[in-house]
Amino acid sequence: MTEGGVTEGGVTGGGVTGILARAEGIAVSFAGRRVLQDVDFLLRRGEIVSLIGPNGAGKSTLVKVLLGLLRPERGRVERAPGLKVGYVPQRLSVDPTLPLTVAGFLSLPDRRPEAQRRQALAEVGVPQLWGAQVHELSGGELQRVMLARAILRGSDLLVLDEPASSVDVAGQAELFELIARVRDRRHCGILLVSHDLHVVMAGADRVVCLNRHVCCTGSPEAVGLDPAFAELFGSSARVLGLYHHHHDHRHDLAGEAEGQATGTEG
Amino acid sequence: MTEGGVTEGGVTGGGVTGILARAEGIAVSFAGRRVLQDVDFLLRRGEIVSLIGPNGAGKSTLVKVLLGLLRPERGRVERAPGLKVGYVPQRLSVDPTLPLTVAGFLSLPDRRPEAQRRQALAEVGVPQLWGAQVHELSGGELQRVMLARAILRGSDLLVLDEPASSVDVAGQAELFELIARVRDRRHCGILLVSHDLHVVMAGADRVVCLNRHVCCTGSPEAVGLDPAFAELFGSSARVLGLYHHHHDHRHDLAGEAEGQATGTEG
Amino acid sequence: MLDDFLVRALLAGFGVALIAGPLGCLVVWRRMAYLGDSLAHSALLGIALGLLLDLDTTLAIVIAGLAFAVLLVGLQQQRQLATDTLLGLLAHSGLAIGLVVLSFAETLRVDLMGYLFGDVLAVRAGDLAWIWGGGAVLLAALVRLWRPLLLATIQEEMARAEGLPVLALRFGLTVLLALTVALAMKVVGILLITSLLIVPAAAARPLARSPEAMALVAAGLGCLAVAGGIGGSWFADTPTGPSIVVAALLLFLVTQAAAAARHRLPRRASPG
Amino acid sequence: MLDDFLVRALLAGFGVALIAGPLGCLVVWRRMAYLGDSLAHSALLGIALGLLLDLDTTLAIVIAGLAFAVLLVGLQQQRQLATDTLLGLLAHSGLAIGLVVLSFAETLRVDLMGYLFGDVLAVRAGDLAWIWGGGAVLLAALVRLWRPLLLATIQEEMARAEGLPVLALRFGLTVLLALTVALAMKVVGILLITSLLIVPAAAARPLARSPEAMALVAAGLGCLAVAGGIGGSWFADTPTGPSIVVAALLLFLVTQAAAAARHRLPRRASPG
Amino acid sequence: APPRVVATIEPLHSLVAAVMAGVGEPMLLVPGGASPHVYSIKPSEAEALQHADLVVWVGPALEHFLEDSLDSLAPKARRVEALEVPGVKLRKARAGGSWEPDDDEPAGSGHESDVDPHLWLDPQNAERIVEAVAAALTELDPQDAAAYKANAGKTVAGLERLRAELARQLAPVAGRPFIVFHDAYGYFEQAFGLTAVGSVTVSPEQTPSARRVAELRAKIGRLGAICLFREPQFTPRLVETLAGGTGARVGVLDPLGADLTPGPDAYPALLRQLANSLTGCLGGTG
Ligand SMILES: Nc1ncnc2c1ncn2[C@@H]1O[C@H](COP(=O)(O)OP(=O)(O)OP(=O)(O)O)[C@@H](O)[C@H]1O
Ligand SMILES: Nc1ncnc2c1ncn2[C@@H]1O[C@H](COP(=O)(O)OP(=O)(O)OP(=O)(O)O)[C@@H](O)[C@H]1O
Ligand SMILES: [Mg+2]
Ligand SMILES: [Mg+2]
Ligand SMILES: [Zn+2]
Repeated sequence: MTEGGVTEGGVTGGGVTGILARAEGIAVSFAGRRVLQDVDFLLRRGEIVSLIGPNGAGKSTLVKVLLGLLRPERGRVERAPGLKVGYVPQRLSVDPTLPLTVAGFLSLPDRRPEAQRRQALAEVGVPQLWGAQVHELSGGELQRVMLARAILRGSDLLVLDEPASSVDVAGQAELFELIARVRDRRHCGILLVSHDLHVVMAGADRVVCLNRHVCCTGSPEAVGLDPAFAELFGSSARVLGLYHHHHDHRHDLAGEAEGQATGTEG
Repeated sequence: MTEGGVTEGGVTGGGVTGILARAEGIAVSFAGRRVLQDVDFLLRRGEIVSLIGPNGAGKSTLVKVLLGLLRPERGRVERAPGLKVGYVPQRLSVDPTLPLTVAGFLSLPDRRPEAQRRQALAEVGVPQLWGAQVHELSGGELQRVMLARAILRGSDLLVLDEPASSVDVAGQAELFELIARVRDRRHCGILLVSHDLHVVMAGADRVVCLNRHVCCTGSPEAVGLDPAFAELFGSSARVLGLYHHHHDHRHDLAGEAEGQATGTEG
Repeated sequence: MLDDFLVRALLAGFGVALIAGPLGCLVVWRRMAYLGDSLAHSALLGIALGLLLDLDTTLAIVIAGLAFAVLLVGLQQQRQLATDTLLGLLAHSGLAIGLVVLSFAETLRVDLMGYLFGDVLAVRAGDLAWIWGGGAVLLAALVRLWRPLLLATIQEEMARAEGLPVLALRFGLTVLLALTVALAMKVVGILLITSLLIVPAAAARPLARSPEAMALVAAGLGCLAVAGGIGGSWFADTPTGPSIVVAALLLFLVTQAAAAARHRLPRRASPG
Repeated sequence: MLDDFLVRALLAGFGVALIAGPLGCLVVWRRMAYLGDSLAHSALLGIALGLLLDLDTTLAIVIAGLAFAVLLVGLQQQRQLATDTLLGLLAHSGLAIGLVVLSFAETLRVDLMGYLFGDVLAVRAGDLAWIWGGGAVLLAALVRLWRPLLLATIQEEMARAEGLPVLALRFGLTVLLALTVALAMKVVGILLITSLLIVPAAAARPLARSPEAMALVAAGLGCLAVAGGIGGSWFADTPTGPSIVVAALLLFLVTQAAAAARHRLPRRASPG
Repeated sequence: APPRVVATIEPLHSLVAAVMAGVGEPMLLVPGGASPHVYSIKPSEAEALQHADLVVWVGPALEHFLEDSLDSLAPKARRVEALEVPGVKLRKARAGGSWEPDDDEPAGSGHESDVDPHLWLDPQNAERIVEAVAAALTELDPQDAAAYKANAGKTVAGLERLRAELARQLAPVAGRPFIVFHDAYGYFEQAFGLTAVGSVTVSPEQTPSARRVAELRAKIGRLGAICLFREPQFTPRLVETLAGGTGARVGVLDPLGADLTPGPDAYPALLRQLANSLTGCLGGTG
């Protein structure tokens, strides 16, 4: 049994098409139950990758492995040397014992000019929260602020685990536009995890479909037509398969949801 | 300034069309900022009410006022006497210091027969989680389990704050079908909070559109055509306005999302 | 050869361990590890005031414990300070006020430290009746409150919305703890009772997959620590109370090591 | 008329309060209120071992503090026990092991209580240099670690993913605290230093809207408590250390009452 | 077999050992270095108590930890409680701080915890204790009655001589003021006419107020040269604060005799040690 290894610097980053993070042959078990099995994953500078899959598929687990938060049972993880990561975890809660304004939060752990911080807040649609206490934010407000901070950091790699799950419908469209803009401007890599097929697939360059192992991967169009994808998401996916991405940033989606989907295998 | 009052028993519940909870003239401020202003709200036995509104609109705050978790600055709240409430809060986190299986969690605070608990888990699509530790669940799994517990309690009033925000797309359709089934079977009242217009409006009998005050209220169709609704949700709402609810439980939704929505007023 | 006082010490220790196990689990889950110390210090204040006012010591301790419970539950109503901070604050303030009060009646000699170290070897037959009788009553009360307390521990807002009297539950738990500490501290000393609350519960955590299992395992490990500590103290001729605590610590280390070995793969990567 | 020793006590108290304010905020945010007591107890163990091995007391205290920091950070790696539980466990075990060790060396004279109650009136001029010099160094270190520590406090997973050396930060903070307690406990006593960590920070919470503000307010309130306590001890003829703690408690009550009055509407409804 | 006797602290143990010389040896419960204020017994000690025929202790005001233990561990043993021995002169504890000579008053009724428990430092009290111990031993062990009577007589005579000797030694410093760390020497002062003018604290757990420290310093200044006595168990820092810059000298007093070898000679050695410390410092040759 090979012990899982995490390396920094095994990947030649920096270049325009450089690989930011790579995972190979990842396996993770919890209490004897396999959650990830033989998963390969690659993220390049300048691309937006969507990680989708049903609840419990192992998406958050794979993200943690990629970020070095969890040591895999098997497999290798490599990250570009000096990689600067911005991360928004799936579950957030901020403790009321610590008084902290949104403005102050955006300056952690490094101080940022006020103008930049104000602009980041405006970009995520909540400029009025500048002086609000972080622990008093509503669910959607907190998610937007977390996103603003992640973008503000000027990361090479942005990892967003369900970044818009509490964001309202108008905000979601804006956010995904913003994410695409950030990628274009900073040429960073973005890993997006979501259960929400249409928003996640909307702006992605590549979709990775996970359910313990990688079921299918490729462009949104290709994945949408993959039979593995249809099997994973049931009938709701069939319609999504017809999805096309218009580059005028209008997202027309038709979603049909119907019962009886396969939750997790086994 | 009238002090906010919370009464139990001011409403004659019990009857088939009985009012379960009523709020009148609610006002709430945080640190001098008005978050709710002159809000009336009513929930009857047997109806599903959707509470929608942009982030920071005060939805969760109104829910807390209705449940007696927060005392309003002004206004009255009345709840039917002996009202049994099931509540799934928006933000959940379970502490790993307490070992607890899903099965055990479903028996809190009252013991439930195993068959009932297993059935509830199956209904929310996660029968395999029976023996899992609650603090180890994935985001979507936890939401499903919370929902199973709320339904299992046999409540008169189910209050679900963003119950499906982390649930996968196939699961969401199932869950909203399940909610409708529960209402039909138990004839309880259900209050559903969500940012996600199409799923929430799908099964609702009545929609309340909140943005500090109640912007509009009525059947999903009526609200969809209301100009206040369009203003609140921007262009994305215009398409949703065309929404129709088919009672064969297939949810055909066309959603168009585009930038530039009004986040919160002033 | 078991001397009489050893049997009494064992029985007293078992009685305390059995009630401290389940209560200690709640203490650990609710981040109230400081509670024993705070209660003890407020009890010292009670003793000091009791001496000044010529009250019975046990009565003074119980009154101080109840006052403490009211204060703690009241302070917990604000959300900006965590429970451990409030408990630390109460502990230090209680001790400081006690010392200031005593300075007004200097010639009263109050042996503060006598209560700290107590003496499990000096248990009398009558004490045993108190510990087991009182312990049974407290345990019965705890069993009644158990499930509601669990829910309130996991998700307090949800429990409140669903109609559980969360405030009353919190008060009830604090009173149960105060009475347990008051009951035990005169007999076995503060150090021993507060240790038996925390250490066996902590040792039980990796072995348990349900709250009830953790409570039972904690009670069992507590009894094991009592037996081991008294035995060790007999053979090595070390002070008995501290020896029990050291035995409990050893059990904790064993269960932690076992858990670490079991979960070695996969584990969290050590952060950069 | 200010006697010389009063000036020294004031200056020592100010020095301790200034470093304890910001550090205390981190203690309160990170649920480490028990830390002072645990460190103090491990220091007692260190003193006992130091006496047995003929080590310098200060050195023994510092070594014990570092060992404690390693142990705590190591135990925190598992997620199933909260920090306050671990600290309580270490505190009780430290004291118990210390007592067992001392029982093997009966003729050693250790004035455990002297360290507990200390005496701020007995501060020497040389102590002042230590407190202010050492305090300045510790404060400078804290300023450097401040922002990363804050982020790690708010969202540890996020901080780790973003490349902060969370483990090293936690270790660094614990070492800073250990050194502060070691520095202060010989001079002003354990009760006073641990109180000055918790109480002013708790009192500052309702007044602050940013971490830095809370740190500054806590330092200021700490100084106020020192001045008030020493003044009170002068006028009411009460023991000085405890009087300072009581003064800090009064400040806490004042800020809590002010906050409660300000936020009276709306407040959380009292649960059913 | 000789009766099994347990004595709690070293001075009492010494007196009992003197009475039992040639018959048996008493056991010492609290070793010299440990403070009787803070003690927790070990199984060996519990066993000794359980098998004891006679327990000699000062009383709950000093060995608080024993109050419960005696009832449970040695319920049938005879006890000699020094505070209750007939003929023993008791004093009230003095509030710490600055004393005037008329503060000394005999302890009468009132709260038992008001009594100053360090009564063994008066040799005449020690004589009464010796007699009470001898009487108790005689009842327990009539066969050795003669030995006990002879030993007690010899010890009392020795104590008388010791008192005279110390009175002579201490007479020259009788009027010289000094300050002690905690109020433990009232009996010794009374027996030999010494003039302690204050103590830093009543009991070691209670630290003094700022005002008291200032008053004591003022008093030191007013009275001129003076001696301050610290105790070996306790950190000397406060004593230094008091002495600093006043020209006062610092000596050491030990009310328990921690350094002494337990045995019949420990008690006289303890008193001589105290007297030497006092004359050494007060006489200006220390
Ligand atoms: N620490 C843990 N211990 C045991 N099981 C775990 C742990 N963390 C996750 N799991 C289990 O591993 C599986 C994968 O979890 P993960 O969080 O990766 O799912 P996910 O794909 O992110 O799901 P979701 O869409 O619900 O967020 C789940 O079944 C979960 O219960
Ligand atoms: N305890 C509090 N103190 C101060 N402000 C608060 C507090 N709780 C909520 N707020 C503010 O009140 C407003 C309404 O919050 P609420 O949580 O009700 O919004 P919401 O409609 O549920 O939004 P979301 O869709 O993001 O969950 C927000 O702007 C929030 O920042
Ligand atoms: Mg996830
Ligand atoms: Mg909300
Ligand atoms: Zn004494």
